[in-house]
Amino acid sequence: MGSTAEGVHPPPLTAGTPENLPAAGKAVFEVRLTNFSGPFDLLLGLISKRELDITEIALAEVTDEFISHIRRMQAEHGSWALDEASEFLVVAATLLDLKAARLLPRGEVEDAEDIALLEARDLLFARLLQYRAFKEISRQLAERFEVEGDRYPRDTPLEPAFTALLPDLIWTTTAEDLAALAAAALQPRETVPEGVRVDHLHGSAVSIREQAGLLEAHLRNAGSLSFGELTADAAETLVVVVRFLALLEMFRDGVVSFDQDEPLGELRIRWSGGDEPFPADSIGADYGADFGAGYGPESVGPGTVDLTLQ
Amino acid sequence: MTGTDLDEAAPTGAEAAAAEAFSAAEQPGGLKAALEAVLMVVENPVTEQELAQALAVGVEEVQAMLVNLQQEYDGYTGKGPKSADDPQPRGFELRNVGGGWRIYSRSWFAPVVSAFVLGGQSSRLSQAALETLAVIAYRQPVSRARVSAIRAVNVDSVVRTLTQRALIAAVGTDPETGAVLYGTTPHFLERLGLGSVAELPRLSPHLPGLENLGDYEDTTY
Amino acid sequence: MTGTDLDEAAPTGAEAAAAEAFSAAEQPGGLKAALEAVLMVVENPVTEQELAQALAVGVEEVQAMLVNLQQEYDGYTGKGPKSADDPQPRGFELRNVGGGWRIYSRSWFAPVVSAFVLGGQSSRLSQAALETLAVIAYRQPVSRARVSAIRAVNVDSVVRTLTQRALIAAVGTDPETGAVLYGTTPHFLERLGLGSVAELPRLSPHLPGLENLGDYEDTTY
Repeated sequence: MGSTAEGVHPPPLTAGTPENLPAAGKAVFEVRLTNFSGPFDLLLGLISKRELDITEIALAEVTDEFISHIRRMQAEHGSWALDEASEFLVVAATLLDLKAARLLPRGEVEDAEDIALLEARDLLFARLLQYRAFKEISRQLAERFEVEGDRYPRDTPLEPAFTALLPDLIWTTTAEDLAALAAAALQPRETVPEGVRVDHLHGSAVSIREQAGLLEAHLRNAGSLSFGELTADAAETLVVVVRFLALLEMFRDGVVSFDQDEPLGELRIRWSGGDEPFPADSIGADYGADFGAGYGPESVGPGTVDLTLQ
Repeated sequence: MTGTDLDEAAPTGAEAAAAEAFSAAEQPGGLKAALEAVLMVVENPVTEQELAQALAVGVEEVQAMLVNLQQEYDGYTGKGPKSADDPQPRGFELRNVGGGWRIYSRSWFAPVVSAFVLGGQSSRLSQAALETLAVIAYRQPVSRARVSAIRAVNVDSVVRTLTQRALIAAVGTDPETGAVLYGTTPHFLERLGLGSVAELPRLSPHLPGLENLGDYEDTTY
Repeated sequence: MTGTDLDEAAPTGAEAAAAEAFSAAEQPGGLKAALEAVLMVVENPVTEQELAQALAVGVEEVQAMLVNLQQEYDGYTGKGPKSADDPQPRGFELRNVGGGWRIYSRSWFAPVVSAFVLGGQSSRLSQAALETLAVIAYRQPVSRARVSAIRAVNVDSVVRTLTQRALIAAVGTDPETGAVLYGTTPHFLERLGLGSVAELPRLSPHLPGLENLGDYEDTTY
């Protein structure tokens, strides 16, 4: 996938599009899987193969197939680049949630997890539709390229008579200058970073476990602190948010208690967990270990935000 | 310098010389032919302003002549409806694409012409490259990360390919993140036969049900 | 592909298609326009034989059409002596230079054309041009695509400028890809005051200098 699909096997536009893949002949389909450039491409391919419209139902229906395909791809390609795999996994996880939600009896949307699932579904849906729009447009571009490619611009070398008229070059470059320029140009450029890319995030990732540990230490020291005091050293809003979430977790586990004398009054947090160290690791079971900042479309990047959180 | 009283005014360059002593309008064929002569040597689509400057006439005049030439090449005389007596279209056409005017061979002669053009048109773009190009075209200026997010795959190598082909170029940096922002080039428009980005096919018909996703669509297409 | 019985014979390329199923004579403008199309966009003059082959007609016919076009461009109809009703000469002319034909801008408009050409020229090389020149100097012989890959930008126009300035020249073609390979010229060495390319300062040893720049293979197109 990724650069392999783009570089070594440039899929011809017509043959490689999922819509044109033969529905029969599974072996052919599997071989061509390498032509899919990303999870959305694969998902659209699966949906169109089953002649379904893109709906919630369609997404739930193709879940198993999607997952078995990424398993197979993984087997065929050995280890993946992490950021590519993670995108597939994020999509797979959302699809699984979707499917699970459909299997369960319909009920009121009550808890945060339900809402999170709805949001994740909508987000996946929106992203998929957006991707499909660009895919369709790219097909139109390809056609235009094709048609316009039949026109050749006049691009003839300048007649010698005119070349001779060019003003004399002002030349101040030395051989050393040139060597320096060559050295700079030939310097290997930054290669594609290995692992998960987070450069599309506006802020840094903040670990809820780490923050819980910090809070624990502060509270054990001071006994009781206001939320303002607990977040006084927070360099960014995200840290404040994460510390707040960490406090909620710690409250649930009964290691802190809150005192608030009047509505909207100052919130004071007291350590009530005794001497046993708080098992901050347990938080990861519910939350991802890290929070990515930003919830705009930009943050929906390759595998950085746990969708169930949103 | 055809012997005038300007001898002591040393010409500062060829331009001055041309402007002072040469009148294109007085040559056989006149200004229109002069315009054609200039169009013969352009390497990229050339703007009406550049042409007007070279001919030392107004932009409106150049515009009128360009349209006139265009029709002439298309075999249309402008004298009433098209008739059998009209001249045949020429083997080339004058087009206003990619921000300027340039002469192209007629598309229907591509099978003959392609044999003579070195390397011909560059090879086809991969699906990945086309998709990336589409996202950049409609979302420009846009960072690689943003394109990656929309396509859900890493686009670094595709962006490199598109840059090398001069279809996109770095057009700035994001003031917040410092990320390089990409946009399409005039060459991109020329290759698609478009005058400007505004002429791209509309994206909205392809986005059913997404009209209200305000936080999702930060640009209106 | 104008509907023949060749549907199942998949064309292997534009040339094959042209030879098999394409008839230029049936297109608007006919053979003469096809001839114009080629002459208008060829980079180098083409011979009558090449033209005859591409159009699948005899050399005599091509010769006749060439003379006809030449006169047409010159504003001469061939119907008796020149009269005031004759069309005006065009701004371009068809010339037979050294056995080959190509369309050039008309000579009497040279002052306008050179004003236009010089208008866009600087007497200094741009930074982009210098960088490209440096890469070519140290990587020669090298293709444009390769230089593009190294510099991560399109270098077509810069290569053209450097060629016009006689600092680089085409020195051969890649046996595998057929791409034109560029190298520096004696004029370049003269400018730098060097006797040979070997006298260029060495790049620091840790650089992936001249030997193994495997990363920059320009294969992914």
